[in-house]
Amino acid sequence: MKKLLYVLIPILLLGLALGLRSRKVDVGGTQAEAKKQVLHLYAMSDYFPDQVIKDFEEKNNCEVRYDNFSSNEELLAKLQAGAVGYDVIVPSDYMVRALIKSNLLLELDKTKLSHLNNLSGGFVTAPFDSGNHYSVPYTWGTTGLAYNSKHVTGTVDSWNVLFDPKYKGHISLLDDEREVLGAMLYKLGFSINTTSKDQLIQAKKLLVSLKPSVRVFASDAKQHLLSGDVWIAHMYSGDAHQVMKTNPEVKYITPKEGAVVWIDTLAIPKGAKNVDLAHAFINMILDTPAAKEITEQLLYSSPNNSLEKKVAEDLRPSYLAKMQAKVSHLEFLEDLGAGTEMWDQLWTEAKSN
Amino acid sequence: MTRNPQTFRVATFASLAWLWASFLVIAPLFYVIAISFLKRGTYGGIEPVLTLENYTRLADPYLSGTILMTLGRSVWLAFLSTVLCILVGFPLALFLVFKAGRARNALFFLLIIPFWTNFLIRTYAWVVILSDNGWLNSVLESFGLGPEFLHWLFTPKAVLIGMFYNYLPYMAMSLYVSVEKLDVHLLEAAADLGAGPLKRFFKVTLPLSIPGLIAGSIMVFIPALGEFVIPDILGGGTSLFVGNLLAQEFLTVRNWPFGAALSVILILMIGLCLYLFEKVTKGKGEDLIA
Amino acid sequence: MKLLSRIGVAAIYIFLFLPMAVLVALSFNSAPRGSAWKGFTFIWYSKLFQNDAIIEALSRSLEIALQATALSAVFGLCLGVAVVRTHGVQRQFLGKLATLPIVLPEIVQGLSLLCFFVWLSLPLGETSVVIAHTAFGTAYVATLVRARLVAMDPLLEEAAADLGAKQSKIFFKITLPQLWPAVISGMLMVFTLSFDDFSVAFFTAGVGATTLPLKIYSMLKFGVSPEVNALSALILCTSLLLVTLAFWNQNHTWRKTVEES
Amino acid sequence: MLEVTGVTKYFSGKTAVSNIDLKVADGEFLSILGPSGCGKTTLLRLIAGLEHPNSGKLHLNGHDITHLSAHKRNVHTVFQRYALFPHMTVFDNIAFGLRCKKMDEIEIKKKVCDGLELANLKGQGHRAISTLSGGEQQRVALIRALVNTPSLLLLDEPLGALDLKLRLQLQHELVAIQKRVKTTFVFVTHDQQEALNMSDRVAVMNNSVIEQLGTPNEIYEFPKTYFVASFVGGINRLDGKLRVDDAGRCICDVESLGSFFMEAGESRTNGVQGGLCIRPEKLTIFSRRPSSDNVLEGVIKAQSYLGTHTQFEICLKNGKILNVFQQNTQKLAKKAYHVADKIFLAWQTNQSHFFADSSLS
Repeated sequence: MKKLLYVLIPILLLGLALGLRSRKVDVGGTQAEAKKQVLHLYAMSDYFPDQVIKDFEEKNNCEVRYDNFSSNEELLAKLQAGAVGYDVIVPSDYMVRALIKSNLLLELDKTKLSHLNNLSGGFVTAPFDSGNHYSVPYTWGTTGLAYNSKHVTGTVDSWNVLFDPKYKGHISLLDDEREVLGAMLYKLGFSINTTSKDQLIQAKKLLVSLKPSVRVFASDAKQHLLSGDVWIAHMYSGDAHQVMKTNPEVKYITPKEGAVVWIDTLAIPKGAKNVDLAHAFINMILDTPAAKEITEQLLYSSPNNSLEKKVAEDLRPSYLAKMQAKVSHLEFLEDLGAGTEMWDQLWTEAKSN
Repeated sequence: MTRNPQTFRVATFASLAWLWASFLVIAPLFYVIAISFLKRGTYGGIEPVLTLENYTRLADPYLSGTILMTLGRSVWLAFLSTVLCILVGFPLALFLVFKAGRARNALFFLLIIPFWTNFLIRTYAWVVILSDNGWLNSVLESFGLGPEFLHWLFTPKAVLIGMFYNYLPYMAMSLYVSVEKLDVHLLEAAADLGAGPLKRFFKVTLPLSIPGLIAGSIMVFIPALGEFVIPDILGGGTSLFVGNLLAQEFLTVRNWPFGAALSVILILMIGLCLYLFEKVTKGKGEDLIA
Repeated sequence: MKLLSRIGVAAIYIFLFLPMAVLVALSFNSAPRGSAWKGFTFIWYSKLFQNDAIIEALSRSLEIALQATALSAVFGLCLGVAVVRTHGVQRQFLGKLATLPIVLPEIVQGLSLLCFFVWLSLPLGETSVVIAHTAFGTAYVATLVRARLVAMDPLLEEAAADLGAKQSKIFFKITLPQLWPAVISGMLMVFTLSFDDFSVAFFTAGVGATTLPLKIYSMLKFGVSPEVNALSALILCTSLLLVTLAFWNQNHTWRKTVEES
Repeated sequence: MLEVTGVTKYFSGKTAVSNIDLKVADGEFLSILGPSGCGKTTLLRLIAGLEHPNSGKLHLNGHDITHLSAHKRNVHTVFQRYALFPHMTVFDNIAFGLRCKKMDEIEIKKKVCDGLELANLKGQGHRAISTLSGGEQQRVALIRALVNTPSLLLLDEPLGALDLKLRLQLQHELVAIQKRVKTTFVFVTHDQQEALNMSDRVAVMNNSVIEQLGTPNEIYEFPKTYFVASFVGGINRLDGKLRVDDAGRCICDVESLGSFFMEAGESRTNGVQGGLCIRPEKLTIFSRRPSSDNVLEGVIKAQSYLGTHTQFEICLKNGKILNVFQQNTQKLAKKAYHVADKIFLAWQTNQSHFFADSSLS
């Protein structure tokens, strides 16, 4: 019996391996016709609706492999570390700048992007990559506060609510140095793109003083907001909208002192194996049907002009201008260049305190 | 070569062994030590400039507070987890060996089963249990323990529970193996000579289980020192441990040289622990190994 | 006293199995989020089989685990033999090195290998994960092979040599069959470790190398879908089945030997 | 004084010790002799308190100790494989029991040193257990138990693991020590030589009961059962039937060999089936038929010359083989008898025993 086991196990494993091999698709797509091409996609988790990916796979007879990162910095780290072979990546605005400076992005071939003109004007001229040489806006949104109105009463319109002792232990902050220190800078009345050491140290101190109230640093606090562990969450607008759909008691605001507005983009990193397919993917997303599906599923605002009349008002590209008129300081994060190191250091200190 | 085929054959094995050792063990570790003396680039990466900055940063009075606190917190957590595992694992091992009778094998197998489910999923299950509206609180509330919320999830308590849960089987198994080897006659002899149950435990069972205790402690303490997933999932990132700090330095902040310096310190701490553990076993083990 | 100790032990086992019970229960809970019971359903199981991302990650994990297992078997066998059969300083060094990957925390291994791969400009991807898993897998196989080889009767090899067998023949006909069980159990161990590994893969994974643990981790971070519960319930059942089978098998043969004697 | 009354112990349905009665006097050296599995070790463990009887009572010096646990009895044991604590030195091992009694450390030192001297191990208290030879370990185990001045010392085959020469030497030492300390010894063994050599009295156990209790001479010369006769020393057995003649003498009729007189045994019923038993050294070989009551005719099948005596195998008419030992009292350069010689065997009536079959099992 035992002997049998020793023989059976290797055979089983071998069989399993062979079975998987037959499933496996060749990466380069050069060998046989039967082997499908593969598009390697690198983005935050759940950032592309299944249907959109399935449609793309069918249309182009290819396979999409979707790997996840949990912050822009992780994306940068992995690309720098030599994760070569991704075809499409989804960095945020300030990271696009950093990636361009680090010479990690491939210039887009606009002749292959026939739907590029769908982009709303404001997004074409965005300062981090004016003229869309390297990146194409995918979604946009703000970073604000989502709160459960069952537990959080009174007017919530400011970062001050985080410092209310009533909500101690029920606050979540994003696990992102730019966003969290940015929020502290807003509260202090400084710019979120400051490189002033003095201002940053004040922001860090404020964060350290807030930490006892903070329950969790999470890139995605949806589940915690829904489970009731968290009442006030520092959150991206799209995530907040998703939560609101499940639990109408949750509300989302952009604090009056100011909030971050961001654009997530599609880009092709250097070393991409399937540049053509990557362009096709980006082009499809720029097309109206896919854009509509994405916007309706993810509830993130779209930069796509063709959706102007087709989706809810706050998801339209034109809503950005309206927001900017309403909230005094709606700022984009900018690449800080050499200032990054100080931010990094203070963030490390604040978190390990 | 034909003169001594034995050495020739061993040389073939040894060369493959060295290939593995040099490329996958020695070189990476030395490389980490090397970059801990270099400077970071603006966008991460490494600049080939020799510096002690990464180590002096640890002694920097302004920063050292937080970094050393993190190190201390990690050691304390690993220590607590180890002690907790011993306190529960030892009686369990004793029960399995001396009291379980026929159920002994079955119970031992049950200890291993948790290892067969994914580690992350096991840890995630605790998120469900420890959440504010989770199972634990509903049980506590049904016992009338306070209507006010007890926080478990994302607190150090949760991290400790997760660590204890995850590492208990290692400790229990290691102690089981050691206790099982214990000659029952020695316990009988001690009883015969007038030693009561407590005295028997402390004078005979405990000293003779020290090898298992040490092995178990190594299996718990060292991984617990470097653990970063459990604090990440159950701790919510509000109190950082060395593991989280390392992950952050390497994958978010991208200050590899500083991260490397931290890991060198971690390795040194582990080396120290192993040395101490070895010393303890040597002292006790001299007359154990004939 | 006896009752008290039994209750204590029962409590420990409940503690150990509670999370698993929770997962299985949740996998049948129709509520998509949270722990409140909203009714019985099988839907997560059918959704699991339609979830390409999870299935893809599962097959990636199996693939990586198999490759790492095969490589570890070869290197581990060599390392185990080398540690026992070499002499002097070499033996001491190899012996220490062979235990290093077992004692070092996974995170240190992960990041040191990451740095090293970057230095070699080895692209991060499936290969890098396989290599990283081979790094620790080899050590585990070697430990078992080493123990087995030390316990082996040296007279066997001498007897074979005495009967005129060549060195290569001795190894393949005498030594290797003796070591085979150790290699197999080592391989099983490496397979399990690799399949379950998160920390090392977290650092060394790259393009197209999202293993199941990595996938589960990002799901944990971005909201767990109950399909993961279904998956873990399935993994649990499979392992329970395997362990029970092994247990029954062992008990059975044990009883047989007792009866025969 | 130890008194065991009606003690019974069974393990999961199997009886290990059945209704044992035993009295051990102060200062006595009592051996419990029996084959493995006869229950002798269980009896010892019951006395030590390592097991507790299912029924029956144990009294030590008049106190009921039946339910007292091991560490509360003033009874100590020398274990089969000594069970010396490997993590302690010789000194610490010996001092263990005294320390359990919380004795003054100075006194402990004195007692341990005395003990070491008694065991010829003077000044070796610092040694580690693993460095001791088998004989030394045995002596340390003995002293470890003795320093506690037990009312009763139990020894569980303490010499079993040693080689023959050492065993003989230690047998003497053990007896010498016992005579000096005057402690009651209960000694368990399966070796009859050991038991006969050392003991004041021997209890022969078989199948969880004591078959006979007596001095070594009594056990050997007057065995009460066939088991005792055959277990202690060699025995020849001829199957036959008991007959009591008119004069009241007991006669055993052995088919095809004849009738033989014997001592009046316990059973005096006519027609009882049984065995006539004679020890090999009690038979005398004659080349011509002697004028004796009990004579057997046979042929030498094999002989081995062993210096002190010669061992013969004699084949009887019915094919039965008897063992015979003849003391080599005369100084002969060559063998007195040869294989295939026809000889006669004779013995004195009181040297034979008759055991009825009913008492065999």
